[in-house]
Amino acid sequence: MSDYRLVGKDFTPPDVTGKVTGKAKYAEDFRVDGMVFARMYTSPMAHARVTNIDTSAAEAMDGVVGILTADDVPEVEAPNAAILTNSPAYIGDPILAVAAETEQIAENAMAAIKIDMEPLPFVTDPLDSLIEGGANAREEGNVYARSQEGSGFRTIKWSKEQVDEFRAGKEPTGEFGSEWSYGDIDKAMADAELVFEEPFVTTGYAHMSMEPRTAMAYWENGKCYVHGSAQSQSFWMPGLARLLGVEVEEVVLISENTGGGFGSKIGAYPIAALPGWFSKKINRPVQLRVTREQEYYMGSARVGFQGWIRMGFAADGSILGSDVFIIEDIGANATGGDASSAGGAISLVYNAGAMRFRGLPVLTNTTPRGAQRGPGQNQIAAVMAPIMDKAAKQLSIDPVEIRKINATNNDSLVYSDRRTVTSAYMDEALDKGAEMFDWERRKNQPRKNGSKVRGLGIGQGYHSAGATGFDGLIRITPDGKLHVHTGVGNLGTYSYASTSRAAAEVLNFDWEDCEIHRGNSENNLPWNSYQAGSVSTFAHTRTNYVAAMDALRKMKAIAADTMGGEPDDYEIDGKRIFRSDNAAQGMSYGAIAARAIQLGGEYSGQTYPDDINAITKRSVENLAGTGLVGVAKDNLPQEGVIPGLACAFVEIEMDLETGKYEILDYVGIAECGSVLFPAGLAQQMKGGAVWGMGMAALERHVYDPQNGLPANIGYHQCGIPSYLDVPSVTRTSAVDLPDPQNPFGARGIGEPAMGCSVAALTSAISDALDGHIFGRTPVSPDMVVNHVTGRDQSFLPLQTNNF
Amino acid sequence: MNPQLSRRRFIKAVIASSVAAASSSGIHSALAQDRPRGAVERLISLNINGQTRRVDVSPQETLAHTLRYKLGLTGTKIGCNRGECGACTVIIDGVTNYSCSTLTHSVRTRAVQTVEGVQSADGSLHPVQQAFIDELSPQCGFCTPGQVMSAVALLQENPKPTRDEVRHAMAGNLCRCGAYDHYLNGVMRASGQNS
Amino acid sequence: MASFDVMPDVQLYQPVELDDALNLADELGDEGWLLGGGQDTYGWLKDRAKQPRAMIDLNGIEALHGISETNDGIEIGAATTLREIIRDERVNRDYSLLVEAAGRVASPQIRNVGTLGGNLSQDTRCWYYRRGLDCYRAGGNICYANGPESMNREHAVIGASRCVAVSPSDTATALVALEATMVARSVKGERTIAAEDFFVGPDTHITQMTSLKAGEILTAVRIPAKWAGKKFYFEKVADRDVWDFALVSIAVAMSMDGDTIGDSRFVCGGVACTPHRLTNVERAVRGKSLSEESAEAVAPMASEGTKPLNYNHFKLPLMENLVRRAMRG
Amino acid sequence: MDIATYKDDVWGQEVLRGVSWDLLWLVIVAAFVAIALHAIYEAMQKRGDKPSADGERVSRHGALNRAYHWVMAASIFVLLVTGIFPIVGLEFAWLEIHWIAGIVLTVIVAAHILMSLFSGELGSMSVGPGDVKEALDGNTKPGKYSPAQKSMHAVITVLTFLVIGSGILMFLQIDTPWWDRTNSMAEGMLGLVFFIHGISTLGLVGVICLHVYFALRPEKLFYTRSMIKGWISKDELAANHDPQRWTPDETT
Repeated sequence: MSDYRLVGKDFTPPDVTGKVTGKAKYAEDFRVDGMVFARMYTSPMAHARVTNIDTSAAEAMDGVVGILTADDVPEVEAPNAAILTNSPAYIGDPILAVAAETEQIAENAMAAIKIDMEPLPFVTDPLDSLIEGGANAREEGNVYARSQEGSGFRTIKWSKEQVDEFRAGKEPTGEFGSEWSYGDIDKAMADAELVFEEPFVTTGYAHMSMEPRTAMAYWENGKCYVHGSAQSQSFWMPGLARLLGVEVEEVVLISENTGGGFGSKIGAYPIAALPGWFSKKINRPVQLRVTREQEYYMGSARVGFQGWIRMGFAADGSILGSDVFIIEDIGANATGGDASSAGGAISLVYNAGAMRFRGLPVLTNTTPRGAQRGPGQNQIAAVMAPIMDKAAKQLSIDPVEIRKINATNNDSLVYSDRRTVTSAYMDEALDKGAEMFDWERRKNQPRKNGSKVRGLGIGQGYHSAGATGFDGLIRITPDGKLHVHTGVGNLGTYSYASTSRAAAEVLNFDWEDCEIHRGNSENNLPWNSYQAGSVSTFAHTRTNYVAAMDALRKMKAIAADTMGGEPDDYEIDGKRIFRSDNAAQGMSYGAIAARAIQLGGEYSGQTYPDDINAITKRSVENLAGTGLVGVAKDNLPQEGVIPGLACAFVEIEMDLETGKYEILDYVGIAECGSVLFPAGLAQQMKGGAVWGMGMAALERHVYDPQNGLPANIGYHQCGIPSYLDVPSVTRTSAVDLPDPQNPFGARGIGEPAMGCSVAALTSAISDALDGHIFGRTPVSPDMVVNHVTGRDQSFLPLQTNNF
Repeated sequence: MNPQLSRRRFIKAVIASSVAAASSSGIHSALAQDRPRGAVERLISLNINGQTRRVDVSPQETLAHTLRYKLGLTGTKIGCNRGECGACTVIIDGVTNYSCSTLTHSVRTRAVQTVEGVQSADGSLHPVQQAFIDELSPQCGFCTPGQVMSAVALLQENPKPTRDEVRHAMAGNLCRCGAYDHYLNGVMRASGQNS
Repeated sequence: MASFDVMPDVQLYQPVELDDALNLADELGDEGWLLGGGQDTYGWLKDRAKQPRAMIDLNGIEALHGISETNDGIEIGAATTLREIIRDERVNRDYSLLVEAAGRVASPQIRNVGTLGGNLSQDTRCWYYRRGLDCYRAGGNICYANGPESMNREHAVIGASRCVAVSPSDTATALVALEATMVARSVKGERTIAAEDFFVGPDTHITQMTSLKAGEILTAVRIPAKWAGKKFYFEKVADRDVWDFALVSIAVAMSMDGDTIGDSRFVCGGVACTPHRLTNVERAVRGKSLSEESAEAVAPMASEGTKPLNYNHFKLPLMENLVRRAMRG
Repeated sequence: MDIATYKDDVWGQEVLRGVSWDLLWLVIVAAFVAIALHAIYEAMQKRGDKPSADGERVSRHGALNRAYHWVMAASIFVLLVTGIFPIVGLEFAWLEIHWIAGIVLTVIVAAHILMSLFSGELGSMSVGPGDVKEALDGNTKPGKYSPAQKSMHAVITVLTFLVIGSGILMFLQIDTPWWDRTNSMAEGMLGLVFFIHGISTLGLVGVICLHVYFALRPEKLFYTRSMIKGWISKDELAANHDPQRWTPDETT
C-alpha cells in the first residue's frame, strides 16, 4: 500500500454530481439557434450499388432544408467506412441524410425518397465466403489483411473438403492470411504428455453504448464546432479534422460526457463528421440524432472468431505448445487484429512455451467491427478457460494450480518477439481470488440438487495496459489553484480525474484546490491518449507526473531565483515552497505563480519543449502568461509489455431442464499494479464482470444468411444483461503490487476486468456439464437443453452470426 | 369521420388532434386538412416537477420529446426510444414510466417528476442522488437519470426495501457499463441501510 | 431504407365514455388503433410499419378499469394495468397464476402502464415481421421466418400455417388455463369469447392475433370461480429475466382431490401462434398424483404433434421439462 | 381501381404482390350485368315451343365425361370458396382444403386431357374459324357443341391452365407433407405468380357465373340435364343441332 495523500484514495470525481442531477450534458443535449435535425437513410441491402437517388418529392416538402449524399462528402477507399456511400456493404450502411426543421419532417421526407439499387452478392458467415464458389463481401475480395508489408484485399478460397474438415474440428489446411510463431511448435507437441484440439466460435456482437453516436455541428469564424459522443478528447482531433477536410486547429470538439464507448468511439468515426459537412452545405447548425437501430448498424461490434487450437501440456501441467488458427469475422469494413491479439494473449496469460499463430480476416456483409473491450484477448479468454480445465482434469491437477503453473510473472517473456513484461503477478491474483472465493471448500461441495447442478469456473483476463509518449499540461495560477488540463476524454471510467490527481500528488496540492479542464478542445488541452485499451491510467499518471515534475522544477528555479540559493535547496508542503533548512523562507503557490508570470519564458509557457505535440503547443501558447505552466512529453523510460491482468472465480447453478443458470457468487481480482482509485477500480471490475456475463450467455449478432438481414438490431434483441441477469453482489479486490515503470505503480484494468469474467463463466458452464466444452459464445439456454437431452445443436459446427 | 358527430358526442372527451405542425417553424402537415372539427387542444398545461408549464403539444408526441425538445429538460435521456432501456424513466403520479413510450397528452392531469425535479427546493440533493455519488454509482452516466427516478419511486413506496426488492424494482433500467452493483449499493445507502 | 424513430402524424382521441370509444372504433374501423398502455403501439408507429389514422386512448374510460367480483369469480377491466393486477389482494389469493404471469411481463415500467387488454391483444414478436417486412402477417405473400436458412429460434413448433410466429403474451397462457372469458363490445353490442377462442392462429387469421373484429373493443376479462384457489404452476424460460419474451412458458391450473388431480389445464406459451393447450397431458394426468413418477409418465406427451423449424427444436424438450416441473408439485 | 397490388420486398424494393381483389366485385357486377342484359334480350325474343324432352333419347355425355365435369366443377367450387371467402372476410382454415382440391383438379384435368386426346372429343370442342362464321350466321345449326359452348370451354381451359400452373408454383412455396418451403423464388416472380393465380381466378369467377347462368336458362336446361343424366331427346337434338354434323349414339 502506498502512503500517498491522494493516489490510492477514494474521491468524488467532479462530473458525478451532474450525472445524478441530469445536468451533465451529452452531445444531444445541446441546442443552438437555427439548428436543424438530420436523419439518415441507410442501406436496405447487404451489398449493393446505388444506381439512382430521387429526392425531388422530399425536397419539395415544407420544412425540408437539405439533402446530403455521398457526392457531398469525401470518398473513402474501401473497405474503410465512409461518411456516406453509394456502395453499401451491409444493411444499415448510410447512404444519405436529410435535414429538416423537425425530426418528424426529416422522417416524412425520408419516406418520400426513392433510391434504386442494384443488389450484389453478399455473405454473412466467413466460412460461406471462404468456401469455393462463395460470395465475396466486397467486389475487391473477401479478405482484408493488414500487415507490416502492406495492407490490402485478397481473395482466398478453400475447397469444400477443407471447410468441412475445419467444421469437423480438424486442423485447417486452407490458405491463411498471416502467421507468427516462436519456439519449435512441432517439438513442443511431440514432447507433450497431453495434446488435444478444440474448435471454437465466438460470435461478434454490438457495442450498444447507452448513448447513440449523436453529433451536432456548426461553423463559426471558419471553425467547425462539433458536439460529439467521443471516447477520447484530444486523440479524436486529428481524425476528426481529416474527416472534415480541415486542419486540426479549425475544429472544436465538445464532448464533456459520453454515454459509453467500450471501444466504439476511440477515434473520430465517420458519422461524427456528417453534421459538419451538412452544416457547411446548408449553412445551418445540424444535429444528427442517431437512432438505436442505426447505432446497432454503425456503432461497431466485436470481431467474431471461428478457430481451432491445439494445446500440448507437460505432465506437470505446463503448456509446452499452443498452435492456434483463427478466422476473424471483420464485418464489412477494414478492422481486425483481434486474432493476433488473441494469439498474444495466449502467449502472455498462459506463458506458452512454443507458439504458432495463423490468422485469416474475412470480410462479411455485417456491421463494421472495431475494438470492443479486450478485442481478441477476451474472445480467447473465453475459449481458453475450459481448455485449461480439461487439461487439469486429464492431468489430475487442481484447476487453480494448473493456471498458477502457467501464470505470467516478472520473468516471463511474451509474444513472438519474446519481450519482457513491466511486472506481472497472476500467481498472486489467483491466490487472492482462491482465498476470497474459498476455492478449496467449494470445489469439494456437493454439486447436484434436483435438476440443478453447480459449476465452478476460473477465468483470466489480459490486455496490454499502458502507452507512452503523450503530453502532460498543468498550470498553477496566482490564486493558488492547480489546473490540470486533460484531453483524455470522459466515458465514465473517471480516469481523466484519477490520473489528474497524480499532478496534485506530486505538487502536494489539496484536491479542493485543483481544477480539471477538459471536455472541450478550446479548453487548452494537451495531446493525450485515447481513453481505451486500458491505457489511460498508466499513460496519464505518467504525463501528469512529468508535467508536475516540470512545474516543480520551475517552482524551485523561480524560488532560487527569487529567494536565493539553489533550486535543490527548496521543497514543497502546505501550498508553499520553502528552503529545506529554513521553512520560514518561502513563497506561497499563488505567489510563485505570479512570479512565473512576471518572469515569463518557460515558466509561464511562453516557451515550451520542442518534443511536445502540436496540439499541446497550441494549448500552451493560449495559456502562456496565465500562471506557472508545467508541460512535458512523457519520455520516462519504458520497456516491455505493460500487462493489465485479472482473474475471476465464479460459481453458477445451472438448471439442466431449462438451460438457464444463476450466478451464485463472483469474485474478481485485479492485477493492475498499485490501485490508483479504489472505487473506480471496483466499478471497472464489476462493470467488466457484467460485460463478461453478457458475452458468455446473451449477446450475439444474428443474420439471416438468405437475405442478409440482422435480427438483433434493438436493445431488447441484443440481449444486454439486465439487473436480473447478473448477481446482486459481485465481489472484487486487487493484488495492489506496484509496477516499477509507473511513477505511482499503476497499470490499467478496464479490459481484463471483462475477460476474466467471460472466461470464468465458460469454465463454470463446462464444469456444470461434466467437462463438456461448447467451444462457443454465447451459450444460450437452448444449447444447454439440446446438449443435456442429447439433441444436435440447431446450427452447423463453427457456424456464426446465428441463433 | 363525421365532424358533426364527433363534436356532439365528445362533450366530455378531450380530443387532441393532428393540427400538425412543427412547433418551431409553423409547418403544417398533410393531416391538417382532414382533422375532425372536434375540440382541438394543442396548447396544454402540464404539471412538471410541481410547476405548471404551458406547452404546444402535437397529439402523437411522446413525453420524452416534449420534455427534451420543448421544455429543455434534457436530463431525461433517450437511449432507445422503444421502452427497452429505461434512460427516459420519469415518475408520473408516483409511478415510473418510460417517457419515450408515453403520450404527452395522456399526462395532462397528472404530476410528472423528472430528474430535474428530484432535488429539494433548496437545491440539496435527494438522498438517492447523494448516495449514488457516495457509492460512485454512475459510470458513463447516460442511464443515471433513469436509475435515479426508479430508485426515488421505489423509496417513496417502500422506504426500507431489501436488496432483492431494489434489484427487481430497478430491473427496467439498463446500464451498459454494468454498474448495477454500485446502483444497488446506492439505493441501499439512500434507504439508510447497509448494502 | 429509412430508419424511422419519431411518432408520425396520428390523430388521438381520448374518450371518457365507453360508448364514445365504441362509436369511434366503429367509424375508424381498420384505420383506428386502440391504445392501452401503448407499449406495443409506439414502436410500430415510430417505425411506420403500421400506419393507423388515429389512436383511441382507452385509459380515460373508467368502466374499463378495476377488478370486481361477479357471481362466478372476478371481472378485470381491460384497461387495468398489470401493476394493479399484481398488487390486487383478491387476485393474489385466488388466481395467483395470473399474478405470476403478469409479474414476468417485460419490465417494471412496462407493467406499470401495460394493461391486461393490451397484453392479451399484443402482436407477435417475430423479428422479420417487426422489421416491417411485407410478410403474410403484414398482408404479403411470403414468410421470411420459415425458409431453409431462416433464423427462427423463437418461432412456432406447432399450429403454424404459412406464418410461424408465436403468441408473446404471458397473461394469455394464464388466462387460457383459468378458462377466462373475454368480453368484447362494439356498437352492435356485447359478445363473450372463451379465452381459447379469443386467440387465433394463422390458419384462419393470418394477419390477426385475436378474434376481435375491427370496431370491437376488449372491455373485460372474466375469470370463473371454478379455478379460484386451485393448484397452479407458472414458469417462463426466456434469455433475459427482464424484457424478454418466453422461449417457452407454461401455465397450469389443477383441481386437486386430495392427492389426485381432477380437472386440469396445461397451457404452453411461446410455441404456437396461440396459447397452446396440452389436452393430451390434461387427459393423462387425471387421477394421477403430483410426483416424479407421474411427471416422467406425462412429460413426453407435451411435445406430441410438434413440427420444429431449423432453430427451435430445443422447444420440444423444454415443453416436456416444464410439464415435468409442474407435475412434481 | 388498381389491377395489381404492390409491396416492398425484403430489401424494401417495390415488387408485384398480386391481383387487386377489389376487382372481384367488378367481375361479379360485370357478370351479373351481362347476365341481366342477356336475360332481358332473351325475354324480348319470340321463341317457338320448347322441344319436348319425351320420346327417344340420344346420348350426349358419357358417364366418364360427366364424372370429369362434375369432379372438376366440385373442385373448382371448393377452390373458389376456400380461396375467395377468406379474402372477403369469412375466415376459416382454408389452405389445406384448397391445395387438396387443387391436386384433385390438376389430376382430373390431366386425365380429361389424356382422355380427350384418345376419344376424339378434342375435335368436337376445338374452336376454329368456322365457328366464327357459324356464330354470325343465324341459320346454321351446330354440331355437338355450339360456338358459344366451345368458346366457354376454351376460355375455361385457358384460365384453368393458368390457375393450375400458378397454383402449382405457389404450392411449391409452402410447407406440405412432402416438402418444406424454400423461399427460393424471387419475390417479384412470386408476386407475378400470385397475380396470375388471382387474375385467372377472377376470370374463372366471371366465366363460371355465365356458365351457371346459361346452364340454368330454360332453353338450355336440357344440356344441364344431359350433363347429369347423359341424354337429350331426339326432339331437343333436332331443334338445336345439325344431325349432319353430330350423330350421337342412340340410347334407350
